[in-house]
Amino acid sequence: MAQENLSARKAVHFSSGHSINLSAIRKDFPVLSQMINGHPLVYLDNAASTQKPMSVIQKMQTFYEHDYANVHRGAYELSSRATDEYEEARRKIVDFINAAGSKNIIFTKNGSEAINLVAYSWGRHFLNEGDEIVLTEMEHHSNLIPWQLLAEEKGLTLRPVPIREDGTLDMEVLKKVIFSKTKLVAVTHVSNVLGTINPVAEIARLAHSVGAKILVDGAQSVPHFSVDVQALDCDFFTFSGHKMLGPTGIGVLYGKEEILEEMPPFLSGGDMISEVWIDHATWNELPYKFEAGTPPFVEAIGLGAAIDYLQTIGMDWVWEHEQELTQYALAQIKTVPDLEIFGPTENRAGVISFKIADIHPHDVATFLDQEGVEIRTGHHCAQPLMRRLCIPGTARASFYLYNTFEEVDRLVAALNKTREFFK
Amino acid sequence: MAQENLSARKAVHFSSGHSINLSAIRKDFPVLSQMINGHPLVYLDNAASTQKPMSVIQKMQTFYEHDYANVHRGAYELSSRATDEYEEARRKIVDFINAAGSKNIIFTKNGSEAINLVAYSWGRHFLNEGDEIVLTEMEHHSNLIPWQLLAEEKGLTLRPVPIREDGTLDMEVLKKVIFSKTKLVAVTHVSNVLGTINPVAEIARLAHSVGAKILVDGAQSVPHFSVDVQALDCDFFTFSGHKMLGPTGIGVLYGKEEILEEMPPFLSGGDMISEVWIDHATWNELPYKFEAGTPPFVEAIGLGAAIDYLQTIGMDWVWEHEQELTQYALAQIKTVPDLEIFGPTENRAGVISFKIADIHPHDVATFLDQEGVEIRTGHHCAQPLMRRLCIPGTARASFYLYNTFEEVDRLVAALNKTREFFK
Amino acid sequence: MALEELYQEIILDHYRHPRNKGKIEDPDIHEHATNPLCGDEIDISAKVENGVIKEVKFSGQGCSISQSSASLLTEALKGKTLEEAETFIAAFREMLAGHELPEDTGIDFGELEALRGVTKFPARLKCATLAWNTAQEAIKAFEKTHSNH
Amino acid sequence: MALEELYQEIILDHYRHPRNKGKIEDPDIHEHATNPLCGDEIDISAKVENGVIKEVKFSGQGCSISQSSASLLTEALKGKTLEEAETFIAAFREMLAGHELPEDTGIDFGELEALRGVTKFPARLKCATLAWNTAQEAIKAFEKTHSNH
Ligand SMILES: Cc1ncc(COP(=O)(O)O)c(C=O)c1O
Ligand SMILES: Cc1ncc(COP(=O)(O)O)c(C=O)c1O
Repeated sequence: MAQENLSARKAVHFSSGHSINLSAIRKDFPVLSQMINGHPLVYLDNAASTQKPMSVIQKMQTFYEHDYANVHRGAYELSSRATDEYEEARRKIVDFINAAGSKNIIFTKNGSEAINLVAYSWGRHFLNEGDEIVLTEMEHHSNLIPWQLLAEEKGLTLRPVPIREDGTLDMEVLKKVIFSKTKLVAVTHVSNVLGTINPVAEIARLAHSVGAKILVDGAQSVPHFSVDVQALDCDFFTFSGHKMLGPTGIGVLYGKEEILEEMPPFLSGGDMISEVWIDHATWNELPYKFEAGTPPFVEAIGLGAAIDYLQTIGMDWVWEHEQELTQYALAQIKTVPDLEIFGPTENRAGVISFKIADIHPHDVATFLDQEGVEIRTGHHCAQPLMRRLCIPGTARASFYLYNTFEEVDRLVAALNKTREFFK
Repeated sequence: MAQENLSARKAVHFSSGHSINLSAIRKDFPVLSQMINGHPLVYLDNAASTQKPMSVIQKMQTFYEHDYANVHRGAYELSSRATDEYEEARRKIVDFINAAGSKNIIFTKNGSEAINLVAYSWGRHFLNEGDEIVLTEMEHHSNLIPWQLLAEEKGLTLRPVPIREDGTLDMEVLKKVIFSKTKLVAVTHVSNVLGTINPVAEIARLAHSVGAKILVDGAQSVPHFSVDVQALDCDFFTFSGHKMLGPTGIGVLYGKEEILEEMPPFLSGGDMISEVWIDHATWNELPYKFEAGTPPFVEAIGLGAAIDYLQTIGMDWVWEHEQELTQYALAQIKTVPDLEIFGPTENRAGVISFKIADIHPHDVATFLDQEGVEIRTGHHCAQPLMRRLCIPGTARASFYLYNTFEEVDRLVAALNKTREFFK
Repeated sequence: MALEELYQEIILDHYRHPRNKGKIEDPDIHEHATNPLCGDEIDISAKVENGVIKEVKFSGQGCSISQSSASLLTEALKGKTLEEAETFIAAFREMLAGHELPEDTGIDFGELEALRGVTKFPARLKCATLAWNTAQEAIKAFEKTHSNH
Repeated sequence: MALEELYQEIILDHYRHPRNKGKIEDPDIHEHATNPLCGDEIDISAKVENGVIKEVKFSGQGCSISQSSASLLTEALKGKTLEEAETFIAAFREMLAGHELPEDTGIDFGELEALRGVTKFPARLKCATLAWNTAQEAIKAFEKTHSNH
């Protein structure tokens, strides 16, 4: 299918700078070379979680085999090694998102905890009855429920901004609902359902113009294109390690230093203290104030290796490659009879949600699975968005740097087969 | 040194049931076979974190290489495998501590988060001004600061129970301070400084007799001897994976079902919901209600492999071996001039805190490190206990199943050398 | 191909033409449930007379497996006593769990045999059992209120 | 043996016989700091006249490295202008970080050279720098208040 077309694309590809070889990349990911139900695996659930390159798996293994000890509290060799590697990982994050320094980077267990930390610590401390939080109809539950709970506790008002027909955010409404009572704008950088890329730099300006803070949920952006948190001028920025080639068990909260300084602790216990008496305590400096107990430091080190990998490939290449795949996929998928794609056609990330006729997404997934094509179905933790679209869920294919044009073809062929069966 | 003595012990050892071979065990732990500063590593910081056997490291590696996908939300092959393995790991925990079922087991990122979960969810919901929390002078900061913060927020009173001269809990005082206003008793099962084993079953009875709940911090017990949470009748029980051969990034909260049922969510977001509208939501069933976002599921699977390993060795053997090491170590360490040991001499775990003359613990650690002997120094996240003992910190050696009598000898020799240098 | 085992004609037929779809007005038994992970919804309502299920309906939305399973359920439970219904539900769940039933139960699954294919698709088990779990909850709740009287 | 490089005679001497130990009453400069991870504590106080450090004392508790480093600090800073002191502290921290100083700084570390051994013991770096960080904070705070006048 479209073979010339394909080679043309690949030429463009290789002319775009370095000579990156997709099949070499795929060899770095052991999981990809397996058969599922008799077919080579086509992994298209990258928005839920990505696969891990050998270098990440091996980094953690080597660390456990040679350098393992608890961090921060030891005056001996192994513990120094562990502490150094943990802090080195933090510096890699600093560079990757262009934070000002290590004080801005707090390690959490996942993207959700990072948002909860802000809701509990900053939200409970600085928000009061009548204050308003602006968010969007396309938020992942992780950037919605923490604010619902906070709103209930504090008597705040949530202002959801609707999406337009084309799946983009309604900026006219957004401009209207942000006003003097707005204290926070919580918005996803990229929708995990529609692929929509929100103009967060502009939204940050709008938020700051009324003195509000902005939290950007970067779970679906940081893995795919280069992000500069200072250029975006966001106050908080959160993401997950497991969606960017890193291990599970690790997430990141970036925050501006002056804001983090003023926030009370969230989780408390070992390591986040300075001095402790039986009835009170004082806090450690940033970022440790927010890291209670033994942190997921091997996971942080694994995430550091993931960032090394991404930087070797180059985030520009990653983004370009995904863009080409996405444009190709959008064009090809559309040829399946009775298939409807949700979300914008341009200026969008490699997350494609769709439905075919009245075949339930769950049935689609089972069919595709039989062909070795692994996609996600359901509400994608975005039930309010499903209500808005008047559907119970979607089928969703999402790409990452190791996906190929041939895999898109396999997806399309499987979709056609599904359509045939249920006709 | 004491060579006959040693072989005598080993005979006892091997006659005690199965023929477990310590050097075979040591081969399972790659990290142990390295040189530190020119000497074979003697790892004696097990109370801070333990090393990992090959089977745990490899389980996670294999999973990443063959079966990785996000859990719970997928209708395809890889995701089913991941979900099955994650839930299988939960069942291993159920068996290991004899919980009633999977609903009682909530995965967190470490032991500290497990305690914080109870403080935030149960504590903020069920405690009111004037209520009292009984805890002890020997608590780890992780079982102290969360209650301090809660007390401050809610106007509660904390009642610290002192220790006696011999390092055991003053049960007379404990009995007096538990009364009708007591709503929670938060107590460590085993002290991470003194090795003291607290009579938690008895404390649970005392707590329940006035209608209070009991939270047992099992970070230092579950790794070392077999624990039955139902026999202890504790309402909450917490521990860390990394202190029991498991990876970092995983901890466990056990709770009684009827209590967990009534508790509101703590962290919120994806996966912990049932139905979500833009302004409110309903919650998923136990245990998922408390697991927001992508859980550290590979870490949970790794912890499952750690439990398999421990069960193959047998917790009775682990405990017996550590007891023998500890008795031997207590006797030998005492021979070092001007050395003082803190904590009880009997009925105690393999955590030995000490000081030598007026040599600062930090200097002791540096000396030992030069000899390849890795111990921990400082306040061990127990500053109130340090104040009680009128010391800035201690040097602490702590054992696990792979430690040997020869290693104790190496420790003692290094201590003698240190003493000489600073004389 | 294994897919045909899952999507047997009976299942597709019940999916396309659900039996007993709707809600009973003023029901004796009623329960609503969702599968939070895939968004399936099921509502079961029934009329009970002298301990016998006289009428049973379902409504909801979801995949072919969850909806056909609910449709088949309504046909299977109608006319059974509450006790028979509970035994039947338990047996059906055993079948889906891949367990052999003891010979002497004498239970005939009839068209429901078509759902046996689900055992090969563990990811779809929850779809097939949602209606049955819901019905069981509903019956339990009914019995609880009635034993309290 | 590397240990002798760390625990040089000068260091052990300052540990056993600390110089300028105590607190200055009514100090111009004062700062208290702890290393939360090992429990070391340092209190630095000083008298300043016309921009010159006339007297400086320390108190606290901790290991031989942190206490001797503080003792050596008091001797090094006494008599320096605030500006000289800050340059000196920065240079000292550079030395401990293992960096070569440019030739032309003309800084003579004197007895403080004994602390150079710490560069081989990264785990002890924080012990050696605690007093110096504290002194720097103290001077900064002093300058801030005085530039505001
Ligand atoms: C008694 C005790 N409680 C709690 C903790 C905290 O566990 P974690 O570091 O896994 O949060 C520890 C370990 O540091 C401990 O020893
Ligand atoms: C947009 C968005 N936000 C937040 C999350 C939550 O991240 P995690 O599952 O790591 O908590 C996800 C992923 O599920 C996501 O796609």
